Amino acid sequence: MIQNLAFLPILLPMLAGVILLTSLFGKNITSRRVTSVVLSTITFLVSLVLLLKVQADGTQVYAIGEWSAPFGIVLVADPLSTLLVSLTALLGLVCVLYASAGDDEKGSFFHPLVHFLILGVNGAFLTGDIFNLFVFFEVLLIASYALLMHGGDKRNTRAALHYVILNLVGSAIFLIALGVLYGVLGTLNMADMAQKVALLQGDDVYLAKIGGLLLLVVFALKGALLPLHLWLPNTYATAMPVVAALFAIMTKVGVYSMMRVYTLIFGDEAGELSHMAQTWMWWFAMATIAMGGVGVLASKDLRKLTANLVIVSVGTLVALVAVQTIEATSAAIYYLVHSTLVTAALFLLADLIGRQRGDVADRITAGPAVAQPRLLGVCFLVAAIAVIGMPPLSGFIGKVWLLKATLDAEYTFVFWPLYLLVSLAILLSVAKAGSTVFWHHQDSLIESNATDSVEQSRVHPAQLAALIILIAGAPLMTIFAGPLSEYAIGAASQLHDFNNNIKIILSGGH
Amino acid sequence: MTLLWIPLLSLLGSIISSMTGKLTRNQSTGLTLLMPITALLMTISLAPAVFSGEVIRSTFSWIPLLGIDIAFRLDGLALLFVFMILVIGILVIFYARYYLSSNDSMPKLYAYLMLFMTAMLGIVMSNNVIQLWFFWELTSISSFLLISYWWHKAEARNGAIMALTITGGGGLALLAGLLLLGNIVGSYNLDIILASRDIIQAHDWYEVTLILILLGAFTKSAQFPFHFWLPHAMAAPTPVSAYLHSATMVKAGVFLLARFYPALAGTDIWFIIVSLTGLTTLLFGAYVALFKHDLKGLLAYSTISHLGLITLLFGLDTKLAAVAAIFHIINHATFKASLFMATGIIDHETGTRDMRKLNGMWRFMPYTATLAMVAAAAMAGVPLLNGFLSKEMFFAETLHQQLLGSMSWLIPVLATIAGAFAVAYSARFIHDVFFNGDPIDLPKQPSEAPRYMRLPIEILVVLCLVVGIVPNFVIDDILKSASFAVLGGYVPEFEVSLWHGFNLPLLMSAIAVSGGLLMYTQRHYLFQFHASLPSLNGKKLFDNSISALTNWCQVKINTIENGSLQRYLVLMFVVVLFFAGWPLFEMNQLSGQKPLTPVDVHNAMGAALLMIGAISTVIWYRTRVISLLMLSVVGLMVSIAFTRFSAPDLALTQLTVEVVTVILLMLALFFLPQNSPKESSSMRVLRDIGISAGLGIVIASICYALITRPLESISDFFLANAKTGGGGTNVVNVILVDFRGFDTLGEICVLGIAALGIYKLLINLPLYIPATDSEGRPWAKERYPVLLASISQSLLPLALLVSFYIFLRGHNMPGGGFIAGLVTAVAFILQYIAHGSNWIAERLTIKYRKIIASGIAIALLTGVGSWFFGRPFMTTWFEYFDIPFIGEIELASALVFDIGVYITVVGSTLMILASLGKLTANEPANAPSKEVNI
Amino acid sequence: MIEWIISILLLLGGSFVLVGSIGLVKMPDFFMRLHGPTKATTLGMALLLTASMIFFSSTQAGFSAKEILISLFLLLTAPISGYMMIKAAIHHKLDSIERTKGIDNIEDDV
Amino acid sequence: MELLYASSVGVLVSCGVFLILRSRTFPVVLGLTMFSYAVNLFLFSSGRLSLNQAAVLGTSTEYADPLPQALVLTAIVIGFAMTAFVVILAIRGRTDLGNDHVDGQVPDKNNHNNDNNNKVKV
Amino acid sequence: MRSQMRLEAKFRWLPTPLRSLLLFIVWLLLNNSVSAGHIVLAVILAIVIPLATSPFRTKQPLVLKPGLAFRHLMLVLYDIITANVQVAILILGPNKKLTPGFVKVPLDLTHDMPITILASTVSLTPGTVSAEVYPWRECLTEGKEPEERFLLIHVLNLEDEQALINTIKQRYEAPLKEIFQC
Amino acid sequence: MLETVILIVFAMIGLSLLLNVWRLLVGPSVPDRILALDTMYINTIALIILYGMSMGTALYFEAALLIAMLGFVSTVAVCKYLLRGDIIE
Ligand code: NA
Ligand code: NA
Repeated sequence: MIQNLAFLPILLPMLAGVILLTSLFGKNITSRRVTSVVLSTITFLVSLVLLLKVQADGTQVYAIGEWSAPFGIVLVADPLSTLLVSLTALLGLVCVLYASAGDDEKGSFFHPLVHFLILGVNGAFLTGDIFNLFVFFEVLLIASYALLMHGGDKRNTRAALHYVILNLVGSAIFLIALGVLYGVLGTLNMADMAQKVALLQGDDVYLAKIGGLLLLVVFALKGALLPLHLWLPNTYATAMPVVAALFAIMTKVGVYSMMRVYTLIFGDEAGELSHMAQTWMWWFAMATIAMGGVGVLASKDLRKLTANLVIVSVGTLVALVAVQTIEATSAAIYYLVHSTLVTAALFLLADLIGRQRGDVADRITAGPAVAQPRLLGVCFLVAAIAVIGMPPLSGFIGKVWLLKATLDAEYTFVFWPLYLLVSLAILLSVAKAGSTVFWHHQDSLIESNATDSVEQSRVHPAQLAALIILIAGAPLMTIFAGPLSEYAIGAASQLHDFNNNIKIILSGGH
Repeated sequence: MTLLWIPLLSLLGSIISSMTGKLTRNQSTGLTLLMPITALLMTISLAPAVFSGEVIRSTFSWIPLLGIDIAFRLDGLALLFVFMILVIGILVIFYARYYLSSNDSMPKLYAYLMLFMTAMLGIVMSNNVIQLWFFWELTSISSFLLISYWWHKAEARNGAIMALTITGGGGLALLAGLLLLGNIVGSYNLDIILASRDIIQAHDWYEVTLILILLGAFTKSAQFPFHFWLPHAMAAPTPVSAYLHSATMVKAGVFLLARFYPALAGTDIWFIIVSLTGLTTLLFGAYVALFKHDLKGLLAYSTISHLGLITLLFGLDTKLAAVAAIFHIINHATFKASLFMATGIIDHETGTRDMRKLNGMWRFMPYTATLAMVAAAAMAGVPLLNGFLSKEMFFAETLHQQLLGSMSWLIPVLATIAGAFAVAYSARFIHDVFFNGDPIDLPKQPSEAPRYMRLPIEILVVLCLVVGIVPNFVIDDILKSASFAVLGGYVPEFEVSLWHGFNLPLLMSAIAVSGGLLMYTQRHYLFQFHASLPSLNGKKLFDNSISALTNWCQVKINTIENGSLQRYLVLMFVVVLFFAGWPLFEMNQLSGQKPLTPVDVHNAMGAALLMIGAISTVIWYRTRVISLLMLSVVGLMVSIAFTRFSAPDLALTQLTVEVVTVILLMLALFFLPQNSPKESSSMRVLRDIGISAGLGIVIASICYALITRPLESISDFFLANAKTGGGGTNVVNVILVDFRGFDTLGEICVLGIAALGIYKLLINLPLYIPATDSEGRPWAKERYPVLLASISQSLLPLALLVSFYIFLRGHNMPGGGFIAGLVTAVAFILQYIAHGSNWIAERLTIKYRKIIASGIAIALLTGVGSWFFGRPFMTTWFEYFDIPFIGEIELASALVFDIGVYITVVGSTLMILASLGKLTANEPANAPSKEVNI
Repeated sequence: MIEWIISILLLLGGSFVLVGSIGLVKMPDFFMRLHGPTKATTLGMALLLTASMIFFSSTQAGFSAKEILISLFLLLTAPISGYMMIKAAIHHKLDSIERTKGIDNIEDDV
Repeated sequence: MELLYASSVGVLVSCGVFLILRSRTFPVVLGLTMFSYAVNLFLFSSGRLSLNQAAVLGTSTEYADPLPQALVLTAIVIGFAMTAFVVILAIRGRTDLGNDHVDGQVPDKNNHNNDNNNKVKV
Repeated sequence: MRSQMRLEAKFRWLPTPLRSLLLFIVWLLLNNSVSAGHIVLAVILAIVIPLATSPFRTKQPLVLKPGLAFRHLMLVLYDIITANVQVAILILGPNKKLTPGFVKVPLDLTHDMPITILASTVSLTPGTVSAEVYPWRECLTEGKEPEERFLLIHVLNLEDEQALINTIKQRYEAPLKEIFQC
Repeated sequence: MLETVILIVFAMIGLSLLLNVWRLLVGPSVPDRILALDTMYINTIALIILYGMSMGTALYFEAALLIAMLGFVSTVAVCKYLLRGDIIE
């Protein structure tokens, strides 16, 4: 089993999905929930074991079907991918847990779909083959389409329609990009592609450039970079919050793909094409941050606010990816984990708060008091401090780190002011939101709201557990910032070590 | 280690006090006070060492890779602040015990206060600038909580947000400045930074760094024009104001000036910015304070003014000015804290802070009045009180600077004017409240405050007096050691004493006192003048700009994210057009070196049909059914193209998929309008034509460029190993089930999930069922045409046979599980069309979701099977067996895998169509769909 | 000899297919157009397929008769396709040329 | 022939994109389908064009590049799944939103064109 | 009548013997092989597939006269060829000469399958295309079988309506009645 | 000789296809277009068979077989759509 460890983060969710579809362990909802939670816990634990193994023994290359790279599909479990796999598994566990309080019953196949989504995300993180990346993109997208409509209403349908159509076009562009790249390089393994890109001559360079730039479009769409971000705010704000929380990882897939493709294939060693997309990523990222900031200020409800926070975080991450230094990449890795956890937590919180505020729901306006002000208030405070990036929680480390990492970058003079201003906008908006939602009560609304309905919407233990897992990330990531930073820098160094990567992947792991 | 305990105890106090909800007030206060008192004792024990010039340090590793450590440092400056923070903190906590009403939660206030204390202690003791910033931001957060303590009041919420935004913004600037500073020096360690003055000031970034750090300091210490948050922070309970605005929060800003004085000060830019900001703030605060009717408002502006004074002192280019600044920090803390507490008593006892109502309080609370009057006199700078001493030093220093060149005389003049205003507002505080006739409409009958509520004030007032009378005796050590820290080791000779003889500063003091008193007596002229000024309301400005900004953002967002998919798509296509098109122009030659193949008639005709089909689809796109027929032509021609260019598997797949797609679209067409209205403007159509033509040309060019170039690919490997390694001669199929079987596994997952998703979309969907077609024709009567029904029954076994054949040969010849699955599915679809979904439902009892799941499971477990042979996932196994009579047969794991594919495809396709069919099949039409057969 | 047979079959088949398509274009109303494709084309296809059958049986080792299967399919399905199409045409009340007899034999299908 | 092939792909792309940019779901779906045909042809051609060289061992001496064919096959299947989903989503949209505009609402000036099928029974 | 129409086959494992035979032959045709392996497989398939699809089969009369059926098949094939030549001539000739028409042929057959075969035959033979089978089930009261059924055909060139009806009934319908014994 | 014949037949089939397309484009009715498309399906079978013969390969036979099957199903589906709207009811 241990030699197949790298494959388990893909196998387990798939198996879980299948098991849940066939109701192997019982048909009633409780047994389905228990099965789902247990299986996602196992996936998470296994991911952690893999992470530890990679930490101990170095990158694991798993040749599926025993066909080694570049001919077969290999999985590359390096520190970065395993970290993200573990994060995904954790998020999956959290969402399954949270939904077990009742959200999973608002539509069919919630649990299998979540596992399939995790399958897709994990596959995208682990694969070393670019076409296989496409396949896993599709797996996660189709699962996300289905989940997006879970328990949905009319607004939801509209957002989903946009999301699906845009992504279908995106997938088509992905295929065009793959066609161009294969047509020039004659290979699909990313390490092998990197090797071949370095050797390109003449007009082939420009063809490969087209491929690379088209990939940027695809990843920008998935990651929600301006001007391809427009689907995100409505999609995330209208999806069921637990689904939106799960989606927090999905934009990261786009960012991760950029990291891989533009560090490995079009990185330092790519000859004429080295750092080809850097400038574009920079400006896209800046525009995204600005747009996210505007969106944050304009948000009228908590979910929309969080969705815009996701956009800002994506812009920030891509800016870091664009710097293409070990320091920036490591900052990106830390910030990625932090922002995923905290935005997911905010989506869940928005849901819990909304449920306790009657018709006002999560709108940022005066309304009835929440039934559990202390619990939700403390959780919100923690999440808010983390997302604003204030001490003492993880956000501030991310902020310090990313500012430090971009200090010597080319466009710092734009990035720093922009980032700081948007941080201020976030500070203002989140503080206002929290203060309005928790403190600004409208008495007339309190009376009209029947107490028993609020009583019903008290936080379920499963929801609380899920929320706490996410929120605990913020203090834990601060306390263990030392080892985490070591990990992130290690992972980033590995990502930037071109020759070693090529050697490891193409030689099958040793 | 002891050092760490000082903030840690305070933090512990915060935690402990938050848990004292069940205890009595005295117990709660006692328990809370235990921690800062212990910390104070510890500090006292450390003081001698510090006085002797030692700097105590304590460092723990935290994030070494980022240069962030937990590092504390106690020098003279820090010690002074630690004392101030702890002493006044203890007094405020004690005071708050009596101040809070029974409705207010004491543990909460204490917890916040102690948290705030922790943050302040952290700031002043940090030896790492990032850590300093950490605590700096923590003060913003805890002050936010403190200011909004009475959160049900709008002004508390708004005041808190304003304070947070301004100081938070400053905090961000500070962070940027500190990071730059750290980068210049190469370390975040304060010791190193303070020792690197020359490097810093010579660096290109010095100015930016300085301005950023000053922004942090100025926002925190409420310097003009960032002052306006402070008056609104007065919505907090008075103990909070007493703490935040005398000794702590606002002092953090001037602390920062003092802290970085050795590293950053000494340049012209420092002096100009700091002194002018200080001077402006000093004057502005003093002036406005006079006109405030609210006691706390007066004190707030007075605070602003005094902070301006301190800032100005740090901005004067003499060493002694810095000493004076430090001295005034101490003095301001004592008298301002006592004044706030006195105000709290007055408010507490009378129910108002409006000086227009408060009159003649001397009669009701003589004791408090005395204390307040002494403190106010200190504020005014009356001799024998501490305020006098530092103000005297200040006046003296204004005379010794050369900041404004020939206009430097302006500074002492303006300082004197500010001093006069200070006297005037202090006089107003004393006279308007305690004398000036009888009170008007007081909400409560005033009386003297409880004994112990006055105790903290008494202590502070005594301090004011003692320092004022025998300054050397009391504060010499601490002032010296703090100055030592600020001035970086060199302390100028100075003597703090009551009497320096008749000199210019004394004259200035005299002018200030007499001018102030004159101003106060003639105040009605001033009030009239002030009323005639256009009101410049910082809060309003802030609120308006925030709401203007928010509105602007909302308008922008609504225009950009206007919910128009077409716009989003156009954006995406334009980006693609640009990214794909731009490198084309960089190419030297589009066409490659590969010899071109001549066009033959079949290709020409196929291409013509393909293009005709495509263009017709567009032309008829409004008449949907015709458009669909045209699309079928395209699909057919695409599969012909695949046959033509040596891809039989693709041709088969394309054919089957195309038919299923068309059927699906036809199903959809029933539930959708059958025609599209014309609604795009000609301009839009033109734009769209432009974009699509552009994309078409670009993609075609890329395609042409690719296929005219030779290719060296990894495919030779597949051709060479398909038979030997994969056991099949159809290389495409071997790739699909073996070399890249993992892709196929993902692909069937996609298919399965899509089916689940579709089921999910359709369940309980109430559909509009059109009674007629688009031309108003009612539907035909015959539901299941007889001939179709019987022939389709006969075709089913035949089709299954064919699909089995296609499945079986796939490994060696064109075919395989996927195509076979679709053929089976199409055969069943024909049954659905011919007999309806209820008829099928009665005969097919397996649930589709289970079919899908088992298909995926078979494929997956086949892959896992190779583990038992110690091989990685999906390692193929195949063997040829020679069975007597029957002959040689090949068994391969890939075949089992392909069975999984087959089953998934059948299950998914049927689930999709059955879900749709089920929509209309159930009776009555309105009832929610049952979970039949899925 | 075999080549001759194949050639004749091919030419015949091609002609029938062509005739079917000519009928499709030339006939004045839908009902009349239907006859060409349902009959001529089907037969044409059968002939072409037979030609192919003979061709592959003669050129490659062994007898090849798969083509029969396609013919069988066409023979089974062509009448039904025609039937469905004519039903659709009747439903759409497509005009038949004036001299068409027995229009009143058609029942109203709604 | 290469030029012809490329032009065909170009025409398909153009027509597909044009349809994708329409305002009603059905043409958009048609456009997506056509676009994916174009993309499949494009991806297929990345292995270059070859006549009568199907990658079935033993049938020829030289073989067409089998890898893009396998990729296109996967792409076709995935495309089918996606198209199916979006078709059903379009139906769902029509039901939920009352019209088949991609934005869920018809711009005001066209209200008279809103739905051709307003004669409906439930 | 010597024997009765049968809806159920003799052996339950072989519900449709003729169909099984067809499958057997088709399998061998598809594989171009009469190797032992394929014969075994063909037998298995010929038995398994009809059994597996039997739920999707409505009960229809079985062929009771295979010999006659074969002869009829040959006749139809012959007719198809001649019919097509005729039709080709009609198509290529001037349109003006054609007098199309709709003809309603009363049927003696009552079961769907024989009617389908008849209709198909008619469609494939001289200038006629089957258009409708009247009456529709939807026009009957539920569960009732129609008393008399009609086949509506379109004729490319209608000369003598009654003659045509007679030809169809005698040449094609009568043998079918015989074959299915219905 | 066979090659020439095949070429001629190719031309015949090509011509037929063009005639089909003509009918497909001019209609006038939807059933007309369906009929044209149906005929086109069948003519493509001929095309593929001829192609197989000219190349001497039987690899494309299955494609022809599938067109025969699938063309029928799609024609039936469109007709059912015209008749009943709902093709699976
Ligand atoms: Na007064
Ligand atoms: Na239906």
